[in-house]
Amino acid sequence: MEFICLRDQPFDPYAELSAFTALLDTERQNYGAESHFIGTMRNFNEGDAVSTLWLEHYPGMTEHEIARIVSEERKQLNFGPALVIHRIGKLAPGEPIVLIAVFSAHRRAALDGTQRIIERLKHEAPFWKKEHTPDGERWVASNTKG
Amino acid sequence: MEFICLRDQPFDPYAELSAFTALLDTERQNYGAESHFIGTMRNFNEGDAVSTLWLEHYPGMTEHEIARIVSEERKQLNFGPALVIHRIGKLAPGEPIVLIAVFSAHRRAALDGTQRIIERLKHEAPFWKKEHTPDGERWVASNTKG
Amino acid sequence: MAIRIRYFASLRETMGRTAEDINPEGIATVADLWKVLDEGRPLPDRVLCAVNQEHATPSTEVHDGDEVAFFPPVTGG
Amino acid sequence: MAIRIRYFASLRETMGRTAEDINPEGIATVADLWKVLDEGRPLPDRVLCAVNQEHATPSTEVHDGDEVAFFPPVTGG
Repeated sequence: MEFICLRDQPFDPYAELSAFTALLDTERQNYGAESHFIGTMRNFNEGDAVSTLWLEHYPGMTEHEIARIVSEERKQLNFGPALVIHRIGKLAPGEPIVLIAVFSAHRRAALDGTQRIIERLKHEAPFWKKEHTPDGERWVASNTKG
Repeated sequence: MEFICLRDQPFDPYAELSAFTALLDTERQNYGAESHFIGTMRNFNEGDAVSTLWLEHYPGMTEHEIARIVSEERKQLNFGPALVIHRIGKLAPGEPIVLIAVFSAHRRAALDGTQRIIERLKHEAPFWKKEHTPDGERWVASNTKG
Repeated sequence: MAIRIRYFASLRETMGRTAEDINPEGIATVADLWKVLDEGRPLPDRVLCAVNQEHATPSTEVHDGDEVAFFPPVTGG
Repeated sequence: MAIRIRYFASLRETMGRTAEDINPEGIATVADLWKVLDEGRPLPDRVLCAVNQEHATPSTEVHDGDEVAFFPPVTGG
């Protein structure tokens, strides 16, 4: 099972995880390991205060790219259910940007799956961030290596 | 900040994460990345159905070992707040055994921190599992590599 | 042939438009197409592209009815 | 000297006891101590040990008042 979605409103990552595992129901007992990553909007970047973040995306291609990444990594690592939620639109500091969750029988696939999905999402999924700082607006030029 | 605790009753990992981040309050905005691992009791192991798990530990040393692992990894990887909750006593399938959460400014420290804490906890913290299967009780001989 | 062009993020602002429909003649690849759009200038290294919503390269072929998008490096997650 | 001994998990069951207080003479290390406890047999490789609640090795010295624990490989997490 797999659930990928874009949200234009703030979301509670812990409530989403709780709802997702409720959906898995007794199937969850097959998965002894579960790994998550949450990326949250910070109130600073490259030394400047950031008050608002605007997340632009490519409707259609973005969802398709995330689904492709998850499906390729699942084939490689052999994990079970996966969840990816990503914000779009206008964000305030402290709001979650992305939530990734991967379930598997043993820990290696869940941990590696989460790590590889966030890494590939950051370099392959068509999202673009624009920051509002005291000096005005600016597009984020590129993602860090880690 | 750091919170390490052993529980002799079932716990809801998502509620624990939610409570922990509430404690972090506005400090959370310093941490753009957050990584979790949850280990859950499966209903099978090495081909056999497992109905109950008994987790024995070494009171005092166990907490001390987990705190040492977290503090050594924090020095190495330079992450922020961390949370470790581990069950002891009698568990049923589907119940969480361990929850690890690591917060950091950038993703690398949070992801690596989570991975290294669960790996070291499995090989250094004094816990022992006894499984109840249809053939009777057995001690788990050793942890898998991953 | 008929091509749907889309621009995103800083490139959308630089180009001053979100999308356009054009009917270029004598072009085979994404690189050819960009020259038509940008007054003969070559496709800059820092501009990425997609054809029909899949990542592409300057040498990817374009065909009648394709949707071709241009954008800067992605910064999600 | 006075030593507090603790056993855990399968080793606790094998030894048939959880803890004991002993007053051995002429011993210097954990390995020496085990021989006293197990009728002269050497400490098996698969038995791990801790001195004063920190991981130790067979050659770790023991002193008056120490707590020494023996246990099988750990299986938490």
